[in-house]
Amino acid sequence: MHDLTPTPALGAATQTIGTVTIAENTGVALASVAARNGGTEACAKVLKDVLGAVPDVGRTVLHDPEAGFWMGPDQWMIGAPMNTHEDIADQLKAKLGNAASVTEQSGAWVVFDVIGERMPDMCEILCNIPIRKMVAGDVRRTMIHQLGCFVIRRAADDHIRILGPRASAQSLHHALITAATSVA
Amino acid sequence: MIIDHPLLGPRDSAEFTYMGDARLIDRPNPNDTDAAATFFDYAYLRDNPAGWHRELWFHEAGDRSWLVVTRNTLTHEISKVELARDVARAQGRSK
Amino acid sequence: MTQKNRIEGGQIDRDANLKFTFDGQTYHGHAGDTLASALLANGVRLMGRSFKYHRPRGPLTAGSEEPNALVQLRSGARQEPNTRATTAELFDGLTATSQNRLGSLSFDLLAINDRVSNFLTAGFYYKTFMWPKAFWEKVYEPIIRRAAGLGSLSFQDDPDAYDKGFLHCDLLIIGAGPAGLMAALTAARSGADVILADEDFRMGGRLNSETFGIGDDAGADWAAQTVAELTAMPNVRLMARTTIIGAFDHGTYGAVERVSDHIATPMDGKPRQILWRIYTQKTVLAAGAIERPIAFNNNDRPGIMTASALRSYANRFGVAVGHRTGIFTNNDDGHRTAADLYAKGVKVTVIDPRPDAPRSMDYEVLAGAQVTDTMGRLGLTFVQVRLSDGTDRTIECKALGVSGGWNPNVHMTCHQQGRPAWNDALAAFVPDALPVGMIVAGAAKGDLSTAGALVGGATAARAALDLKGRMPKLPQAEDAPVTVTPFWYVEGASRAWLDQQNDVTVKDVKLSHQEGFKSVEHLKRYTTLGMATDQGKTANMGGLAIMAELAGKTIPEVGTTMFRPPYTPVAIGALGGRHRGQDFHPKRLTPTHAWAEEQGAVFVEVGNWMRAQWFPHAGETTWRESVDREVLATRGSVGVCDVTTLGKVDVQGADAAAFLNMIYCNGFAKLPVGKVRYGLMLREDGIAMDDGTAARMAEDHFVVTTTTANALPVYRHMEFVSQCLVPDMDVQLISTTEAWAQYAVAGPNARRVLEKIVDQDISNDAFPFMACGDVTVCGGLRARLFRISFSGELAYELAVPTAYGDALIRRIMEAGAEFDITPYGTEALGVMRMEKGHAAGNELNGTTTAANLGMGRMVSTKKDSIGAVLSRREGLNQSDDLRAVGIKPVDPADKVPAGAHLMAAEGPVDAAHDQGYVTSACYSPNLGHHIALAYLKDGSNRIGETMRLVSPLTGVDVAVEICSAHFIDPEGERLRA
Amino acid sequence: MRYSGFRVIKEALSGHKGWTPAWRDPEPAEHYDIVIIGGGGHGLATAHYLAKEFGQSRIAVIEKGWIGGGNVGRNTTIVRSNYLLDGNEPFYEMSLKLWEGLEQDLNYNAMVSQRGILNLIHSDGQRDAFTRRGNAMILNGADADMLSTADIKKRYPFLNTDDARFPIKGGLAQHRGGTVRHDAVAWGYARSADSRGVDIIQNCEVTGFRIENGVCKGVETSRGFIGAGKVGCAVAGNSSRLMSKANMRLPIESHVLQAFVSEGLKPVLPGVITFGAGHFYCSQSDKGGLVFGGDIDGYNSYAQRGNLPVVEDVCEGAMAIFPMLGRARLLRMWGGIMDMSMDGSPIIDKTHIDGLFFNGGWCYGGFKATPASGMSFAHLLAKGEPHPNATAYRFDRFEKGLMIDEKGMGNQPNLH
Repeated sequence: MHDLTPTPALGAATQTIGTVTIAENTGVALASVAARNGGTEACAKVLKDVLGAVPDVGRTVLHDPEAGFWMGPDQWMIGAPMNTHEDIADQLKAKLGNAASVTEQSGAWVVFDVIGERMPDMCEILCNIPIRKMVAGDVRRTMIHQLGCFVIRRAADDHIRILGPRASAQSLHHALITAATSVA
Repeated sequence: MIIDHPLLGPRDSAEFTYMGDARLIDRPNPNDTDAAATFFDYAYLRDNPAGWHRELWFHEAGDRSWLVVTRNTLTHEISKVELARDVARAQGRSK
Repeated sequence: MTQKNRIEGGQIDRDANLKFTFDGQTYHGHAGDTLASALLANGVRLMGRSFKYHRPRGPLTAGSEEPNALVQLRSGARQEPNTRATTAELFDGLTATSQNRLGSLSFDLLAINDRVSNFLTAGFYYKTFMWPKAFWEKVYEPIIRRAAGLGSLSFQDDPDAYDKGFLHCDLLIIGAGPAGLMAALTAARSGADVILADEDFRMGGRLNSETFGIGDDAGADWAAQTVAELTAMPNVRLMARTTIIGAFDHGTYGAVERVSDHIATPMDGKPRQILWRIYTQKTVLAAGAIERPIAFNNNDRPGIMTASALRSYANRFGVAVGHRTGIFTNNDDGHRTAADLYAKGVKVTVIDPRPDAPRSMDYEVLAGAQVTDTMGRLGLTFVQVRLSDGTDRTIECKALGVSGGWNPNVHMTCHQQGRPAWNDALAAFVPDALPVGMIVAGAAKGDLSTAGALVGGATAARAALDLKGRMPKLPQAEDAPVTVTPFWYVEGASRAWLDQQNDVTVKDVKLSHQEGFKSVEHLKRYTTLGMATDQGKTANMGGLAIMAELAGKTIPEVGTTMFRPPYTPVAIGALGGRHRGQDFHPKRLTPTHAWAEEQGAVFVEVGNWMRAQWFPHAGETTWRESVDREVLATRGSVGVCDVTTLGKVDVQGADAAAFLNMIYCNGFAKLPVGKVRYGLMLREDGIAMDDGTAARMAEDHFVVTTTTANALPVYRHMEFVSQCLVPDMDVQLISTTEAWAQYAVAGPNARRVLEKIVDQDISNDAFPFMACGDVTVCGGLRARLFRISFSGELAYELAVPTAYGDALIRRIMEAGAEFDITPYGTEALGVMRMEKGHAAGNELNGTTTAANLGMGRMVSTKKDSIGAVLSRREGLNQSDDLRAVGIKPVDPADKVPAGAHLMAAEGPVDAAHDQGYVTSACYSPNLGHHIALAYLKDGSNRIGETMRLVSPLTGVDVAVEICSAHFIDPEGERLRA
Repeated sequence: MRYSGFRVIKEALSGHKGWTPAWRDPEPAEHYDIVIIGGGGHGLATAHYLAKEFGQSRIAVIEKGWIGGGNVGRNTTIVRSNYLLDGNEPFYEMSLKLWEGLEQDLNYNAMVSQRGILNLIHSDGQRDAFTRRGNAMILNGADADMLSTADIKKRYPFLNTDDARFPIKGGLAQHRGGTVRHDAVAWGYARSADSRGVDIIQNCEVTGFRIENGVCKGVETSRGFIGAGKVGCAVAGNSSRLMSKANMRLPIESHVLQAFVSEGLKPVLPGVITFGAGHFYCSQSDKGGLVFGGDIDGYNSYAQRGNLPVVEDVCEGAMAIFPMLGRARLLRMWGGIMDMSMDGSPIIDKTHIDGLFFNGGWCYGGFKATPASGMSFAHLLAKGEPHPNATAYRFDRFEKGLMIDEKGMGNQPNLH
């Protein structure tokens, strides 16, 4: 076992502004899965085994411990708790074999949970998604402060999870705080 | 503008990067004897119509699909949006 | 000061007293006032000066179409020039100053222009100021520029914030007058998602300014009740103080919500305004109509305004502009103003050019009469009237309401190239071709009665949402027919204003026609008619009518100019949003950022990345000292550099190798697993696009690197090739730039450092130059190791998942301590790559070929690759083509700056004899002199030649020697050590 | 009629009765020696120089709408010659020199105002590239000046030099650059050409070319056939539409470029400033409006209007360097159609059809090129050979690999 300590993308303290709480979630391990030519069915079978269902276009399967969402044609992002699934890419690759290409993504993203009554107001000045029409499990790739992010509508009506580029965690967090203050 | 993505539905065109004429799918065969001429035509000459135009857009801030959008350059009306991969295959491109 | 013109009634809160100042003088008004209504209540009619002649001006309107009453609102950094007093909502502590004056508002020295106006006709400046030639910029133009313009910016940074946002709805309704409210009610009751936006702070539109009722209620009360009902509905978003600025493609509308303009300063963290992009399925445009004036002699004096404005001031704001008031109207609606004012105790005389002008009340009506002139230097005192019998009469009055009929507000219908159609009954343009999804209702459509507006609003909403079932019963409302006799200007006027702000008179239009500026666009440009801050909302029709008359055409034959967004001017701050200062673009921080900060690194912007440029040590006084030290230490022992910013693309799939063979001009099909190869990517036009490496991690898995700058375009290009050109190749691409922290460890001791970190054998035999592979570090962490070198030293790039990047750099520093490992930044990196002769962004400038780079033979002729065919064009393969070479100064003390041009040692120094240019340059601490990389014509055959390097821009002219670009270790022994 | 201050005074004192039309409104003749299609800046300038410099007569300019209604009437009025490449720089420097004497040449005040243009520098790589460019300008006989941040701060104290995401690290100035009153350029050339006998025929749309045995004999128009010894096309923005009538496909795409003007303001900006880390450039007109723009919308369009994302992008650039502009208001936005060529540079050349000549592909750069384009096109039409400063603007440069690519973007027109 190695002795290196991981650092969170930002290490931001949870903040509540008005009704909205913004928390960095450092516990998510991620890997992307892309079906190979001819591997769609085999890939779907594995995804179904892992998640219970294959995430449809624009949708997330909110499942425990693994969850997954659609990223593009024949491409999905799979997430799971970091403390049990740090090697999620290897785990998936082992199951998928040549049916899919798997790429480790844990390091590429910063994850924020945004929860609160005014979350939809905040979303409206952050990004171009129809937040009030989205239902639990909907996912959108969108731009927040010029950064390509995924916004996942979680089970609770006032909860979204945002995956943004890790290197810009600070800028993204600043944008979230600014927007929350603006609508508070 | 709104591009009605065949998978994702309506999206602001600001999410996309534009490339141009969808004839760029029709890359000539480099082994043809007149390849120098056909590649010049392919790379440089455009119909550039005032009216309906089939063109390539990349969903950069979305699902990373290349799309073929049929759009009127006089009115910006969009009549059809297809996945470029499907179009390319239908036009006989393979490997 | 008392509000001497304040009368009973109106929708102002008389309990809320607000104090404000105008030009330093303190006044009082009420909540619900605009600045204009409050000033008028206080008896102030003079509010501004016109653009060209500096004529005294007061409000012409009570709305956003105002051309005259422009002020500088607020003070200090928040000063807002050109703010319309007619829409500025009064708040306690408001300060405003008049603008475009030299001296005081009532004594403006530049009013001299009015005296010499006969010389300053339309286009006079095109005909003069040409001699002497040098005088234009030195004398004439500075004078003109100082006199021109309106208000002033503060010359301080705007302290307020602006937000941008996005809204989605089924139906957007523009305008909350009777039509808009009825449309909203109809749509909302059907359950649709509705946005109702109105530029005013009080919804209701004209209903707030009228005395007639709807059903059993006063119009304004009905509006308030309707607004209350809509407010309670969850599917309705009411947006007051929100101007829809433009109709863009496919149901996208821009809107500006003035969140904080009605208070002194925005609350902490809150925006001043929000720019909304509204996406809607359908739109009901219920923007009302704008009353147009009539042109007559001196029709621009403070106190002269549209009749409907007088009515608004009286009915909505409780202000009688003048207790003796004239109304000059060619239509029945002007009489409505007369009646309302009369009912409020104002002495009214109506001047109506129609012989059959109606008479309904006890006020005086002069039928068949016209206003021929007015008096009053700073405000109206008398009007002169020519009666139907040809005699003149002078009438004393402080206010004159003018009504030339109503123009439906077609602005937004024309934002997508649509042109309106002429309607004879209204003597006005009405909407014709509409943006897709738009329906027009109410006065904007030409239905000028209240009943027409209610029916129109309901009908439009039903049509927009395709609602079935019976039309609901609508409340009763006035349904007066429109009676208007076209009447544009009074004959014989010498100075009758059409465009009051830009000072365009009837005479100017005639002169421009005389000079051949006959098309409507020529007229506009030559006279500046309609080009002021109001874009001619009250002026253009008069100009068109006169042009039509002069050309012997009808008004529709003359046509209109384009209506362009925005509907009313928009603060540039709102369009910029939060993206200013440090937030202009997001920052990308590398995994070592925190650690580098601890080391005191100096950072530099590289695209959005912030990279350590160098790491100064105590005692170092110049950046060069630090950089030289970093270079020498690395070449002498070992250095470490964060190279995470290089683009990384994961390429997987059965056809991954074939795909890279297509993407790169050189071959990749036979690259063994565990090996890295340098690759050069061409654009299809044969020019170098990017370079980097591809590492074969497995038979079906490559890791491709790109330059930092090109990461995105290269990825996009790869997806294009994959999806559009070779759709059946089994290849999956995904960017992993940020997933891995990647560090270059370079220098003769690099291996000895990494042996302490990497768990596997990395000896030269086990892991030779250009090897790559999955490894583990520090006892088991997954990692990737590449034996590649940008510096030319024995070097490795080690990558770990980004979360471990911080820990790894610290571990590397610990492991390297015994070798005095030195962190180096982008400057040292640049020096070392130049010493080694490696190309970078300055060399790959988008016009260089593989041949220019000296890599012509890399372009394989045995396989197809992007760009290969067109790279063979003759112009890209000439005998004296540019070649990459090295440059060193003949005198080692000389500098050889980038951007300098190469000339023959003897001979002329000019463009015709240009031989090439320096792309990159630096001081080489290893060589002890400056070096540079350059492109030189036929350069590979000119090694050893002495040339002249010139940079006249920066005063450089030195002798240089052309040499190989490989200044250090040309045989590459260090790499393979 | 000669314009002068004296004449203005005389007319003012006599009721302005003596002003005559700036140009005639003639019926088209049956045949001209040279027909120029396009009554924009370039077409009118071509006619002026053909008549004045090349002794040509029997010239017509035919225009489908009203003269000056295309890009010469909807641009941001900047003139400069700060180009890098040898194919371009001598041409644009010739243009700038012609601008400098234009008003006297035309007897029309086009308000040529050489208040300078400044390209801001935000990175070392940019400085290297601008140094190379500045040197190329000087080596070609133009002026260039490298300014330090301190110089810039002194000249423009309100620029954001303290809190900038991409700090200003200097700037390349061309002090002879500046602005010109754009409409006046079209009118001045038209008036001068007209006075030299050129027929300017408005509201006359070309519907086709009459081509017999590979020779162009004239043009079919909405007002009948007009015969011509030579036909020159100068309709940038609509080049592909027009040339398709001669069955030609061009290395050009049509794109919309938006531009913006603010409300009138008291003097703020003396010269032209170009932001180097975003899409924004700005000058102030004599009337007081800030005239600004940025990048094209990026998609093929003939619609003369753009969309919000680009408007916002430009204003973000504005706020990044001029934070005081937050409280200035954007008054009007409009769009012009650009001939975006495959290398970002124009074409002035013969076509494969005898007697048919082409001028187009001006990308963003058409306005500043107006005099040189007119001079060069006139040279080509009169002598059959390219002007010495415009020899690189050939059709066949793409086939031969001799592109003039200032930005290094290749065959991707929307990136130039």
